[in-house]
Amino acid sequence: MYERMNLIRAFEEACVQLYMEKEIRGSLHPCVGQEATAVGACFAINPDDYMTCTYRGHGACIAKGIDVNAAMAEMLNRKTGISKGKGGSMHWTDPSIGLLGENAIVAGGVPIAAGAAFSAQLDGDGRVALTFFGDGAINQGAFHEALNLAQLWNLPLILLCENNLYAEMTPLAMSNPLKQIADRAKGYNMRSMVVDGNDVCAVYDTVKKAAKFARDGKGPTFIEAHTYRLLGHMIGDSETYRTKEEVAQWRQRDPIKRLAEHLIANEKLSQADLDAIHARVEAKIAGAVKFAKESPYPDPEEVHTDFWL
Amino acid sequence: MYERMNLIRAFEEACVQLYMEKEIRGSLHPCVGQEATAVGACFAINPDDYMTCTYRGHGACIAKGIDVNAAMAEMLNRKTGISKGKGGSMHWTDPSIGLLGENAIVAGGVPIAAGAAFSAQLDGDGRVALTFFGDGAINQGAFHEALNLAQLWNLPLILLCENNLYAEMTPLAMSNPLKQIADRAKGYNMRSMVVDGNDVCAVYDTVKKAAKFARDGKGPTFIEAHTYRLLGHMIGDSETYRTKEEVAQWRQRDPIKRLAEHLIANEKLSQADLDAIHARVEAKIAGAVKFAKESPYPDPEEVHTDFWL
Amino acid sequence: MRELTYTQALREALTEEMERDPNIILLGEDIGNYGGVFRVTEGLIHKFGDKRVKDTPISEAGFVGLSVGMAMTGKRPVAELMFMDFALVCADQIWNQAAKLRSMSGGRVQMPLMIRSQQGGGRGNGAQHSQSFETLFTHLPGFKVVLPATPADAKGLLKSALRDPNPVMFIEHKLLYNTKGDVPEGEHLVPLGKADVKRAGSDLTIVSYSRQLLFALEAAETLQKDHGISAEVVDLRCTVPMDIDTVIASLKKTHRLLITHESHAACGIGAEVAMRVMERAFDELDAPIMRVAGMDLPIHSAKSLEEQVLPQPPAIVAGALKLMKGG
Amino acid sequence: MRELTYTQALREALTEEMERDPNIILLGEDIGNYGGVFRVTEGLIHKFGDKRVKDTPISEAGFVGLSVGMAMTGKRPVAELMFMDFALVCADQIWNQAAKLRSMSGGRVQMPLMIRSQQGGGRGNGAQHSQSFETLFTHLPGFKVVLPATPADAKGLLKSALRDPNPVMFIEHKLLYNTKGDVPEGEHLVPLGKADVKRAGSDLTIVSYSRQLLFALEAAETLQKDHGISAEVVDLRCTVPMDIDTVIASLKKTHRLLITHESHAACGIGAEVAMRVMERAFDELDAPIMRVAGMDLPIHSAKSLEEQVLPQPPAIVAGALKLMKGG
Ligand SMILES: Cc1ncc(C[n+]2csc(CCOP(=O)(O)OP(=O)(O)O)c2C)c(N)n1
Ligand SMILES: Cc1ncc(C[n+]2csc(CCOP(=O)(O)OP(=O)(O)O)c2C)c(N)n1
Ligand SMILES: [Mg+2]
Ligand SMILES: [Mg+2]
Repeated sequence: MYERMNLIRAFEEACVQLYMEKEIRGSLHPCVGQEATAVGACFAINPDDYMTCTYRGHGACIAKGIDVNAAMAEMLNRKTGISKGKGGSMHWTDPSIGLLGENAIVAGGVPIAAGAAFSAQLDGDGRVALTFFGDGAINQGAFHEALNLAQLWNLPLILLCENNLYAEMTPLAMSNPLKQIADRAKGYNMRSMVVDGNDVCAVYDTVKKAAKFARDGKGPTFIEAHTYRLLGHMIGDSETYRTKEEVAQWRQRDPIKRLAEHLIANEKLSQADLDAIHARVEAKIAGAVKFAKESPYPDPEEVHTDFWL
Repeated sequence: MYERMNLIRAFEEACVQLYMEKEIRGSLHPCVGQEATAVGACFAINPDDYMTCTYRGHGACIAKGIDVNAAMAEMLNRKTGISKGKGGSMHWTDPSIGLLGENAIVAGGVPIAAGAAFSAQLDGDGRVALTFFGDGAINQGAFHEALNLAQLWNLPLILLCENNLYAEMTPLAMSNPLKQIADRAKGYNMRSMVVDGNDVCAVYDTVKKAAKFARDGKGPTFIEAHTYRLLGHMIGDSETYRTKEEVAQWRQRDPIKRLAEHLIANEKLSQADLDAIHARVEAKIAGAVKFAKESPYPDPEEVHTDFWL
Repeated sequence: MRELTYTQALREALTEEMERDPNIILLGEDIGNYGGVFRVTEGLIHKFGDKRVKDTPISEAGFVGLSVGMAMTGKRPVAELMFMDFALVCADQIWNQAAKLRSMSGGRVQMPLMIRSQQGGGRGNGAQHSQSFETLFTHLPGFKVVLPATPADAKGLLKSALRDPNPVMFIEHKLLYNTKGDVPEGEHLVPLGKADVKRAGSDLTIVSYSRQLLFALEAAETLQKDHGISAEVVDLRCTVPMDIDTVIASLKKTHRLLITHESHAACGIGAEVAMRVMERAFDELDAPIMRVAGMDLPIHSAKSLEEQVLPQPPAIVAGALKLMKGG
Repeated sequence: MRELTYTQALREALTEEMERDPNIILLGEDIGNYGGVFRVTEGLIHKFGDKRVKDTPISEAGFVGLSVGMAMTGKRPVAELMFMDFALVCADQIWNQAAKLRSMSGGRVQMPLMIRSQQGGGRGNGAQHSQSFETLFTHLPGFKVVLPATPADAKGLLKSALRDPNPVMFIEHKLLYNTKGDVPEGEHLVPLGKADVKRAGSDLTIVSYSRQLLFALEAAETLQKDHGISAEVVDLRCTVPMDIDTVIASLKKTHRLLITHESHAACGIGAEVAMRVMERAFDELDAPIMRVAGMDLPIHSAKSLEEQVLPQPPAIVAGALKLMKGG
């Protein structure tokens, strides 16, 4: 898990770099600081379980096992990209790892994941569906309709809300009237749990429970994971809505830092072991960037493909 | 209140008759059996308070004080109709009594009422907005977004759910997973109340409380009123989804019958007094039908009016 | 061949295809136990069970969204919108999700999803229950758009659509359900994207589809009887893919073209057909292409007004006469 | 006159009109404290307070629905959709409610409501953040549709739109915000529904609007420089009301017409302009009307693909040359 979290961090930092170099078009929404939620959750379900996430879903996709070369190539809109350069940063999709897509519409992926959960229920194959969304997504109509249906039909669905305290630049208190987001589940008579989203083991255990609950035919679980994005909403965000102090405090709770300390303190790993991991990760990302940059852009004919069958 | 409830009943029964005679086009969704909710609620607020309701809102509109001649003329699509014959049964609208429209889209009127409540809050004129919707409407996205905003912005809004046990032909248990609909308010940290919707006095008291709460600047209230539509969802409904026994039981709880008994038992009214009321009501409806039938259809030129200003 | 109603023809197509393909799952409001307010799905829940015929809450964005997820995971969902007007409460799942996910994923996911609905006016239901949205589905790419006018086409097109690997918007008309016509038994497949000459003629070509096609045929009879004008009537049947070849083939005989549809005129199917014909067969036109379409106004409830907003057969006749004079 | 950016011009119009009309209330995501992700509303919350500049949750159907209720109760709400693509999550409140309530009520309610948004591609945002919806607003009646291409028009049209008693869809373009131009101070009003000849010419007429208008002007320069072809460029500015008179007046000089827009071709503005011109000025056409519009495909992220889907200046030049040869 530690390696995967570092892989995500390194991937996102490389993207920020490439964005500055104007190698990446469109908008970039880094998930730096939220790696524990992504990795803890995805490691707690099976490779063939379904998943949807958001434009901030690079972490979740990498945690679920996406090929980082193809992912990086997609960031650079190359022919070798996971979506052949057609989707870009916000639409990574790879059914071979159960990934039914990031989504650029807030809450857009929630009913879609519920549909995958419904397929799993119909097929009786014991799969579950996991959907990531933010604290701002709970105020969208599609979210509401999906939660009502998921509970009503007892779907094997895990609803993971990454509460990072802001929806773009809007603080929590200005987007909903709840004491805690998990309370929203009460309106659907749905089971909910709250977890420290920067503690990868806690996230893992919580999602494991929810997955078992779902596989046992007991239905959906709503999970609120407290986390924080250490960078702006997107590159270019002036971050006038939060203080440097607040960001600094959360840096203290950096999930990677915390896991590193834990591993050294309790798992008998040495700094050398960690450095070896860091080296592997750096090499992997360097390789991904190289692969992406050396890949060609899509051929002009590609404009018409992958649309009508 | 007794007279107004009878007026609604007589109006709807006249409409059923006219529908059979093919005098009414489109669909007809009678509110027979739900008169207590409409009258109890509308009598508990002021004439200048705002209101929205649904295609089943004839009762609410009549309770709020709509001119029954103009309403009946609208049913017959006459030029003298409340909407000049352009809207028909599902779109009665009359701002002069605060009526911002019935609505043919389930839950469509809920955010609209919230907007009127927001205007009232901005104007600081002490008005409240009342919105009627059904048990099926609570599963629509627009309902969700409106409730979140109403609680978040502390709007002077009364959300009145007429729980008549069915959404068209779909029983409650197949449309939401709640033990009681009022629980949905928990997902917004919103105050809720449950009331016997066939007891006009109980409805009146409950809505009065909610209105005071709103006027005192304490925000919205969600009210679940238990009632029942004694006729089908619309004319033509085969009612295969419910038993004759169930309907018969609810006939026993007919709100008009109950109020009549109450008035005779506790308010010293005689059957003669009630008959006098019935006679007035019959005359009024007969007059409305006559007025409507004698009114002309809209002139052809009217097709272009009331659109662009 | 036996006569069936449009409704029966649709039900037969659904039944046959559901027997053929176990992945077909129907979702919608009151489609199961009640059999659908327009009776199309009557009895299907008893034949196929409540796992394949799902009654849903009033959550169009929810169950259309579920359908998108189902389509990506091996199912062939058929989501019913009771009225086409309700597409507007689930428009994001329709056009931002279902219509785009396959392309945005570079072809990694499949989207064999169908939305079925009925549309149109003529019943005085008012502006929120009388609209026609084929133009929206034609302008925003991603769905094939099918609008059968006859019971035979209803069956044949629905069966084909239920085997099509693309998202399909299958559009019925509320005033066609009770129409009757001969319908072939069993394997009757009408290909998507092929227009059909429903009436042969030589003086002008009238292009239409869905219920308006019946008005076009009625107008053609009047033109023949009262004016000795021979109109060829082409049923477009699908607006995506749009079969312009058949329209141009007809135009080459008649050199005059009238397009009529119930939906609003502005940026409508008529304008698109005209544009494509102009691009490819400008010199075949002896007169400007004539459009007889719905007014750009909400659809009023009163009959006297609704019948002005939605063009009736006499309006088509008048347009045709003008067209014959013109040029 | 001083030079302003398109963004500054919009902000100036909002500021002046909010000072003039206390009923104007802005609602939208991050428009208040943050000043809007595109900076248009920057500083307005400090000038007018948080009662008139409301930051909303991510609930477009909610706050557009609230706007409908506000408009019926004496306010003039201006709801901002951060991206036009999000109109699809509030489509019911836009087209079933705001667009129809006045008509359905027989004129009993007023609907002085504005929706502001920005649209268009060119930034590689992908298919869910690059769409253009003026066609939807033109086909479904109820909104005036305004699409300024220059800073001066942005100010003048926005000021007029904020005084219009009808629902107005005010459409900005994400790639116009940083463009600069002279903008009159104070009371500068541009009427809605009047097209504007942005460049005089004699050989052909090019009709466009919004950012595509700049491409049309660029193409016109190339046509002049490299091919000695003199193109007149007409800025439609509004698609509702649509000023066909100005288009026909130009056509009468040039007898050749090309329409170009970024939005999808099928059932688009180009087809509608062509249809109306054909109805009224068929004989003025020396060649078939040419359309250079967005492909009927989702808008890909990769530049090499996006620039094919969305027509660039060279495509307009090529179309114009073909048009000059043809006919
Ligand atoms: C329906 C819709 N409305 C608005 C947006 C613009 N938008 C993109 S991200 C975002 C904030 C989402 O916040 P949250 O759900 O908390 O997720 P986070 O970005 O914090 O991970 C907004 C408003 C959108 N993409 N979709
Ligand atoms: C968005 C939308 N979906 C579906 C419908 C069709 N429809 C009309 S009434 C109705 C049932 C509503 O049930 P409920 O909210 O309980 O109100 P009731 O009719 O029982 O008063 C449905 C599904 C609609 N009008 N709008
Ligand atoms: Mg957030
Ligand atoms: Mg009900």
